Amino acid sequence: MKLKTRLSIDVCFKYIFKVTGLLVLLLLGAILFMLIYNSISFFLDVRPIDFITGLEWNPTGDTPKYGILPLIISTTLVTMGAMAIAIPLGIGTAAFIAEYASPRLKNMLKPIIEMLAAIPSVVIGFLGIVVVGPGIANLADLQNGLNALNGAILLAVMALPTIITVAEDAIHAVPKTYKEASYGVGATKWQTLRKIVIPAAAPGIIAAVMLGVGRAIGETMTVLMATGNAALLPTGMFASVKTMTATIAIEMGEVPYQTTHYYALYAIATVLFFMTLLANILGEYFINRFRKYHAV
Amino acid sequence: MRFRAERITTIVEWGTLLLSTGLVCFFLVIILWEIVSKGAAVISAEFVLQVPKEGMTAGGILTPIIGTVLLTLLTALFAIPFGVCCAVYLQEYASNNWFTRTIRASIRNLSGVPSIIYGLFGLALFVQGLQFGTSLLAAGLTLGLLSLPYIITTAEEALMRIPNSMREAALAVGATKFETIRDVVLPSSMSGILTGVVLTLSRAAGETAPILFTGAAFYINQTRASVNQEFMALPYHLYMLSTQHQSIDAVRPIAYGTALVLVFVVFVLNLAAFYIRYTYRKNEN
Amino acid sequence: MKIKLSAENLNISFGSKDVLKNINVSFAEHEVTALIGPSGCGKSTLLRSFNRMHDLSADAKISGTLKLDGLDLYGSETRVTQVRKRIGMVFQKANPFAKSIYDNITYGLKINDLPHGKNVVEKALQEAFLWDEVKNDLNMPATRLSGGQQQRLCIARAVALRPEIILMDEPCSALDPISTLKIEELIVHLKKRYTIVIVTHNMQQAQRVADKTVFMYLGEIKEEGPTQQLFHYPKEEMTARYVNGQFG
Amino acid sequence: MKIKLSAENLNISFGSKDVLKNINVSFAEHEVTALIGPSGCGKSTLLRSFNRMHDLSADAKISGTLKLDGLDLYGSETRVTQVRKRIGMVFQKANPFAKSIYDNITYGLKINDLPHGKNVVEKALQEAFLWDEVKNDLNMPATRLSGGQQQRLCIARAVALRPEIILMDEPCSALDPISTLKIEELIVHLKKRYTIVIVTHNMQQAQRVADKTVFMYLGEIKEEGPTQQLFHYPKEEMTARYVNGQFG
Amino acid sequence: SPTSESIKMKGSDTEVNLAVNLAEKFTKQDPDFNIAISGGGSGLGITSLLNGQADIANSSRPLSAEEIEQFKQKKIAIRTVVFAEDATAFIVHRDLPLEEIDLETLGKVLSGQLRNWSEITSVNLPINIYGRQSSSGTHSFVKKKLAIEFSTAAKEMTGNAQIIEGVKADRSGIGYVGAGYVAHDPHAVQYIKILKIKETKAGAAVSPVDPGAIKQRLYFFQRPLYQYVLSSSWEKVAPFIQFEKGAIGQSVIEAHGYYLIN
Ligand SMILES: Nc1ncnc2c1ncn2[C@@H]1O[C@H](COP(=O)(O)OP(=O)(O)OP(=O)(O)O)[C@@H](O)[C@H]1O
Ligand SMILES: Nc1ncnc2c1ncn2[C@@H]1O[C@H](COP(=O)(O)OP(=O)(O)OP(=O)(O)O)[C@@H](O)[C@H]1O
Ligand SMILES: [Mg+2]
Ligand SMILES: [Mg+2]
Repeated sequence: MKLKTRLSIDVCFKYIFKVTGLLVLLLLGAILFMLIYNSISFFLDVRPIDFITGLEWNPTGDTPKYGILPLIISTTLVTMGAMAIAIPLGIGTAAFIAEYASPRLKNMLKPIIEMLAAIPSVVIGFLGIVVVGPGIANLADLQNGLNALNGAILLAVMALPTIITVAEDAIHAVPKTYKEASYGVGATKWQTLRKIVIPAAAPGIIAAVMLGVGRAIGETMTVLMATGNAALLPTGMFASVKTMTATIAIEMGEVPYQTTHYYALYAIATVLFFMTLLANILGEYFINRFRKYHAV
Repeated sequence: MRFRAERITTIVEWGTLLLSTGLVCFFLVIILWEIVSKGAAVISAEFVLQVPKEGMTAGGILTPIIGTVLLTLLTALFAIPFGVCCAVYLQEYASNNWFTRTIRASIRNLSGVPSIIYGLFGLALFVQGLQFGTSLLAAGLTLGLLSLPYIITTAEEALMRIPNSMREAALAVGATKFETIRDVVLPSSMSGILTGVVLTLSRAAGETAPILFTGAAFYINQTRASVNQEFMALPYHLYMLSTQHQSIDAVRPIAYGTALVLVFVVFVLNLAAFYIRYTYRKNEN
Repeated sequence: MKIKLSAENLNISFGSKDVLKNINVSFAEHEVTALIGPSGCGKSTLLRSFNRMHDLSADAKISGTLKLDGLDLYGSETRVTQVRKRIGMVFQKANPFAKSIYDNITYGLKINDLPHGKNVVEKALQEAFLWDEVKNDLNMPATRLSGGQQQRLCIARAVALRPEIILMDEPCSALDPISTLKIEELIVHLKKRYTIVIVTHNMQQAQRVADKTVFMYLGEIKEEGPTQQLFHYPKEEMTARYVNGQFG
Repeated sequence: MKIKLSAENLNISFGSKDVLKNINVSFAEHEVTALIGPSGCGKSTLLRSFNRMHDLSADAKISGTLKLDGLDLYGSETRVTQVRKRIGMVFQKANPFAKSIYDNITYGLKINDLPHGKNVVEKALQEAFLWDEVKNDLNMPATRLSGGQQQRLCIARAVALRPEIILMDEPCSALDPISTLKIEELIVHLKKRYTIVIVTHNMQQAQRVADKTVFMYLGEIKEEGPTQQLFHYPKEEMTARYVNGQFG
Repeated sequence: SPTSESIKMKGSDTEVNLAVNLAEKFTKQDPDFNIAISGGGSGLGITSLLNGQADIANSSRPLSAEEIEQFKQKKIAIRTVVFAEDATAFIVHRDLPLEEIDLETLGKVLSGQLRNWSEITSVNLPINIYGRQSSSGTHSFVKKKLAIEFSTAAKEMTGNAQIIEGVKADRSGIGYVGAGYVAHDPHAVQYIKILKIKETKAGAAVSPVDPGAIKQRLYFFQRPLYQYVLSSSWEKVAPFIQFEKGAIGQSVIEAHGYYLIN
């Protein structure tokens, strides 16, 4: 091919990549715009302070109440419950796979984790209704197992594969030379794991946990199906809770468009968005703090 | 003395890790056992090849299967070219300044944005804004948007793994930037990109929240589909059968069957990803 | 003697880090020039600036004039792909493409519309003393070769293009003495047709292959001159200490 | 002279690949022994077997007896961590931890319950001729050091533990001549207290530092003996060709 | 042919299962008939009409004044079809010693003023309310009829079916569902009980599953089920509406536990 043609193709593709790239970014940027725009419409009707601190969510009452606090607390409760289960299990499993499992075991475990990750959330939610819910009700002698604990267990199952794979990758990516160096000065496998491997993999592990948190906060179907959806301030893990995502999923179906209630759901989405953003930014911050040790 | 104590701690440490791994496996076993044992009872050729009948208490799930397949195809058609091009742009062309760093961080964050928010966006943009109505097209594009950040990040990671020395090798023999990308960078990162794409699609196929308001229907009486019509989808079908249907006990077996088929579909996609990664890795070494 | 390649008042910095400071150097046609100096002094950086490899680093700032036969390498009219075709490069770390051995050689030829038949490939591999070892495995992925073989493949790849200049960044660092010797022979052989610049840590190697030697220290050129003179009658004390304070 | 470390009938294979074949070798106390041989002959493999680094490779098979002062290194009662504490290792590629320079030194000390104050760190760094260059940056991540500095840090890290034996796998391969000379001085200095085994590609280095030299070829020991004798009056033709067929 | 054009029907969850059965039966008569049916609630159906996302809206409530105004503003003409009568049933667990309840007590229970069954029955159990989400048509119907605000402790289930599931398993539960959901579900009847409603403490107790009473409009929580149709879509929808009114359609409606229009 002539040099001229080659150079024009080069320039041409440069613009193709650039334009598609920018278009995608524009679309994704529009999400934020849409959230903010609709939220502003909402805050023209309801004061932000009443929204954030209000203790009651009842948009269809005679005097509509748009207090989001119970929803935020519910989401937090379920997420923290899920993380309490998923973080130790996840890191433990990741370390086991990366450092202890024989290659054969590893080849069996990795697909298992990936299979777990592949199971759609609606299936997990379904099992929450038919297995975990009744199980909790039986064990704790409750009338009904649709509560925060149910949601937390299911979300833990959903967050686990993310945490395990990302953390395992990070642990695995720690150069063998680090380990050799540590063994070389007489450290045991456990010491090496805790003091060298996990710190060296920390960015990845924190990223893993953050991805897990993000997934738990934003998960919709599972909590929608499994937590009972009572818009109350939750009283504990056995209380029915209505998370932010479930609220949107339930109510968006039936609200007339362009009403205060409709905008309120977008406002919830905005809060949700910023919660996940916060989790991600925190993760990013820690990643950068650790990453400078890896700069070559 | 110290020796024995050491050995015991070793066993305890090892046991802790083994226990957590065991629990994770146990979760999967429970899930699969429940779905397979109860779902297998209703699975048959008819179940897969017949439309729902008698108010969905009988018959099969052909309509939602068709819907899910079409939806996933549409998602792929939109998300793959745009996602890969965007990744190439960011990784190979955009200069590394605060602007691109912000963009990259935003994309990472977008992959953490809850899927229901994509549903809202799809409703606002595709259904209402662009007047696609609640339809296969609107839902496919919504899922496509949802998939984009994943595809971009996995593709970018795959591109990033290609050492600069590989690019230098091509440039040093006089290749243009595009040729370098086409001949060296993309082929070497293909396994990573493809794996990411297939995994993302399997995720999209199982999503429910983004299609809640953008086009999934409770029931369709025809199996022919078009992009501007509503559709049935496996995950939505399962959700409806397990929470909305009138005779919840009568449809429970169908719900299990649907769950089994859905899980089967995503497992097949995952196997495909696994296979791609495996063959490419083999070729690379 | 004709000057083939030169740098005038060259300064290079990465971000806030000045790596090369006011470098003036020239390389004569059909000669081998060795760049020596302690690790980190900027040898690779200098070498890479000639075939514009720093274009890849966003934070690299380059000032000064680099010329190839009077062509301004960084001129606005200059096509970088052509520059790189004329100036071949063998990198410090071997970097074969993840393709077959055969395709590794032909890639650059195809791109540049040059003949890329089997005989061309064979010739290039023979020049790099690799032919005998790989002639039966031409379709094997190049990444399966040993480190030393990969490095020779990279030399073959550069040579195949018949560049005017070959820049070599420690081409023997991964090789055993016997292969090293072969590469050195090759260099001496190639200089009849090409202009060669070689970075090396090995004083003996510099003395064996180079007509001229340039000693760099902390981003500056401390001394340059005919190899024998620089090694045996260095003008600077620094040079003397570097070339003598050691081996044989 | 007392034998400190020895291997009897040592065979090592990775999967189906036999890498070391019936090795019998011993290293005397307070001596420096050099291992030489062409690339891939098994020098690193032999060295690593002494501090049981192959435990990490699942497919490594080891047979034979390795002894440290009569202690069977692979005995069922032998604790691998203790072996490694007593046998320090400096690897072929510098491998500092992704921690600060200071923590790199103290890590092993803490692990082994040894004093790890500032003075210990300073001493170790001084012994490795690194102190002056880093004394103001002790909290800097070690990964930011130059290659040569990293290698010296690894030596400091090994020395800090006061092992009985130090195994060094080409410790100077990334160093400039001046640093190399320093490390060589260090080795000669250290041998008063330690037993040292060093792998090197550099014949001059072997002659400068080693009391005894072992020549390996294709997984076997071809010849061993006092350094001067091996270099100047080799018994085997192979040895002669290897030590002579090259650099000045 | 006009029938092959796709029809979108959305709206009340109460009616969605009925609509599916009707559509299925009609497809047998006219294989070209093409319809997509979704639930989501009466509000969704009506707003979908407004937004042009539906041809038919199923609604378990009449249009509000506000909605009528919106249709006028947008100049959208619609036609109203009343195709069945529904009764909302209040259900409790089979073992709860309670057969009938008057409106005042019911209001106190649902608004959370009464918190324990011991206040009106012989068992000492906390009252658990299984309700619908706040934007459901049934939810607002019950709320309006009783003129109360629901207790904030009420669980919000996403559908009638979940309420039945909840009450089935919960000895202390009370919930409300379309009568059709329970009347013909033999499984449900094993575990739950439908309360008879008295308008006053002294009044007569009426069951929502008594067709005679419904016909005479004696049951307090009974309401017509509407279908609103875009006038512009009437032509393609008309055959289906005809079918609903025909013999097969009417029998399907009855079989579903709803009542025919007088
Ligand atoms: N892309 C870059 N960004 C920042 N600093 C760089 C970059 N490339 C090189 N440097 C710095 O420039 C200096 C010179 O590096 P260079 O690679 O040219 O050294 P060298 O003389 O080739 O050393 P060696 O013999 O170890 O290869 C070093 O301090 C290095 O850290
Ligand atoms: N973990 C391993 N698995 C398989 N083969 C290995 C492994 N480690 C080393 N080998 C092989 O064993 C042989 C000897 O390797 P070794 O690293 O000991 O060589 P060496 O003498 O140190 O060479 P060099 O001077 O290049 O470092 C080589 O052929 C190498 O490919
Ligand atoms: Mg260099
Ligand atoms: Mg080695």
